[in-house]
Amino acid sequence: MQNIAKNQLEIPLVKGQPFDSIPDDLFIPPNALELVLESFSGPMDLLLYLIKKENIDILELDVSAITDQYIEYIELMDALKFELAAEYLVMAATLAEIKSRVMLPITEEDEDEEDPKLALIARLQEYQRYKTASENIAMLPLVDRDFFVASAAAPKIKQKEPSIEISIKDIANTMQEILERPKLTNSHHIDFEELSTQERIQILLEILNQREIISFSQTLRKKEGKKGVVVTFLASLELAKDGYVTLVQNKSDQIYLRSNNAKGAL
Amino acid sequence: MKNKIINTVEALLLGAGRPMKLSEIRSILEASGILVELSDIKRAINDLEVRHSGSSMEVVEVSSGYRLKVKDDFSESLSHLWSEKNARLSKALLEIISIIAYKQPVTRGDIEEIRGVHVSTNSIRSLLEREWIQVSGFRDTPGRPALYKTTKKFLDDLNLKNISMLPKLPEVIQEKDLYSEVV
Amino acid sequence: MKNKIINTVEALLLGAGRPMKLSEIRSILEASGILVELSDIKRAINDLEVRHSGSSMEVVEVSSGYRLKVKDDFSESLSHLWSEKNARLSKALLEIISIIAYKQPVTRGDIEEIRGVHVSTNSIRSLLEREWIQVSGFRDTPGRPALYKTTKKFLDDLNLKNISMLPKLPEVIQEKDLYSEVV
Repeated sequence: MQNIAKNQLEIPLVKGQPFDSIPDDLFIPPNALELVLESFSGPMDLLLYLIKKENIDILELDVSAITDQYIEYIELMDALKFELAAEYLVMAATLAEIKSRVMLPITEEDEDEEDPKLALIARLQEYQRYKTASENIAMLPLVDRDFFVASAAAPKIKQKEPSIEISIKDIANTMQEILERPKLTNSHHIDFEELSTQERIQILLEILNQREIISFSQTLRKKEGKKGVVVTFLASLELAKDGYVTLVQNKSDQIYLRSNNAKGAL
Repeated sequence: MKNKIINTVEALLLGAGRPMKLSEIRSILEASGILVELSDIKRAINDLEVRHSGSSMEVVEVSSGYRLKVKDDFSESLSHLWSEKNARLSKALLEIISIIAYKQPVTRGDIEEIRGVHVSTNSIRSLLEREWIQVSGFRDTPGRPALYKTTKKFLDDLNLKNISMLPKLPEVIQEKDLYSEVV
Repeated sequence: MKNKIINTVEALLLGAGRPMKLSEIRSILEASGILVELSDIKRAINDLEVRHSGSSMEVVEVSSGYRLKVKDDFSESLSHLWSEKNARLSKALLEIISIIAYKQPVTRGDIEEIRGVHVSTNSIRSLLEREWIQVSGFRDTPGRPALYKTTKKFLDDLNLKNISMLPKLPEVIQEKDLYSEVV
């Protein structure tokens, strides 16, 4: 099994390559791509965009197709070093879970549970309402952009000159405070120099060669922090996509990686 | 006398540079020794409208009262003056303020649930800074999260008189997707 | 056409919140597609004086240009407007004036970048109005944004002889200075 995996990895996989080419289904001109990716306000927005692009109704959501496209996009965002909020990965996990369910036979136990696909559709619909509303609000005239307030200088007021309390200390302390403020607007760019998805795929395969199933969190290395989570997650999705593993999520929210090849190979 | 009232109201609106309520104008006039009814002030405002029909300004009523604004015909010239990416609102910020506007009062968690993404402290700070939102209380759940609602200033800045003048929140769409184009 | 020039000049003076030079007015008119001579603008200003002879405002010429101001007759009424206002500076205004004091000359965009939040036109107007800041020039970038610096009056109000007497900011913080970071 290891050999198969290694051979597979040595073949220049499209997914394994850094994204120097645009996936076929992207109709956006390359120079506009960054702009488009940057314009998503979150995973829901990205998902709605993909659905719209397919020209399908939310209610007819084809999770399998959308999941693949969604993952391509987040890999692309990742490759272009966009700030990739953790929520994008959570959504990928949700999609992967729904996709896996579609393929499984429905048991009685499952029927009692809330259908995650319907839940996702409901969330998308709800989000779309506010998204549309926000676009409508954006069209309203806005002060200092579309209209301006009229004012005139006040005459000198002799006896009642408003005394304003201000001191050098105020100015100095305020400036210091501003400079010490964490720069919240700065996005955290995830740097993948030390952590490659390719490498992580291999590590995961090695782990799964030892054991059939492992929880996602057990595959993480603490010192790698958030970056590690992202890389490992992308690697897991990669493996799931190529059919090496199945991603399983039970009620505890924990994601498990289960090897597909273990039994066959042994 | 009548002209004095009109001019004083005009002077107050020009000097304040913000909307003023009829009652506020009346109490200032009173303090200056001019005793009038609210209806007199309303009439003075109507007279101001007539006075400025040919000028570059107009009186408008918004959420916090009456104010003088430059007529829209001159917005283009003024935008050259206040150049720089004026008051540009990000998509995220617009979504956040919309959720607050239509669902108020809401916590940050409520907004995150709808948008499916973290709401940054900076977004909230930015809206508080614009005085578009304010804390209206705290929800009685663990952590006692702050509840946000929109302010009169939010409506003023969109030149609206009240919240019901915002475009209607769309219903859940069952038919063909109306999701509008990205970018 | 003539009325359009008068109204556009009036609109600019109403929206600027600061004195404007004839040449600046001309370049903004030009950007809006109105080609005029300086003398036409001077004539428009004279016409504005006539227009407002019976109103509450007047055009005055100060060292840095022309501005619209409320006539002195209304100073008493306006004083009631201020006395109602808090004599303390808002936190936002204090932050903006501090940044201008330390980083001058700066554009509004610079201030927004340092603060991480929107800086309202009103805040800038209010500092201009108070004569704590003035326009010192225009940055040679698209839109030619105005550069602001503090005034002599600001120093007087702070009891400072010159701006270099502001306390030094600690070195470490200077290094973290957001200016050095190119986003």
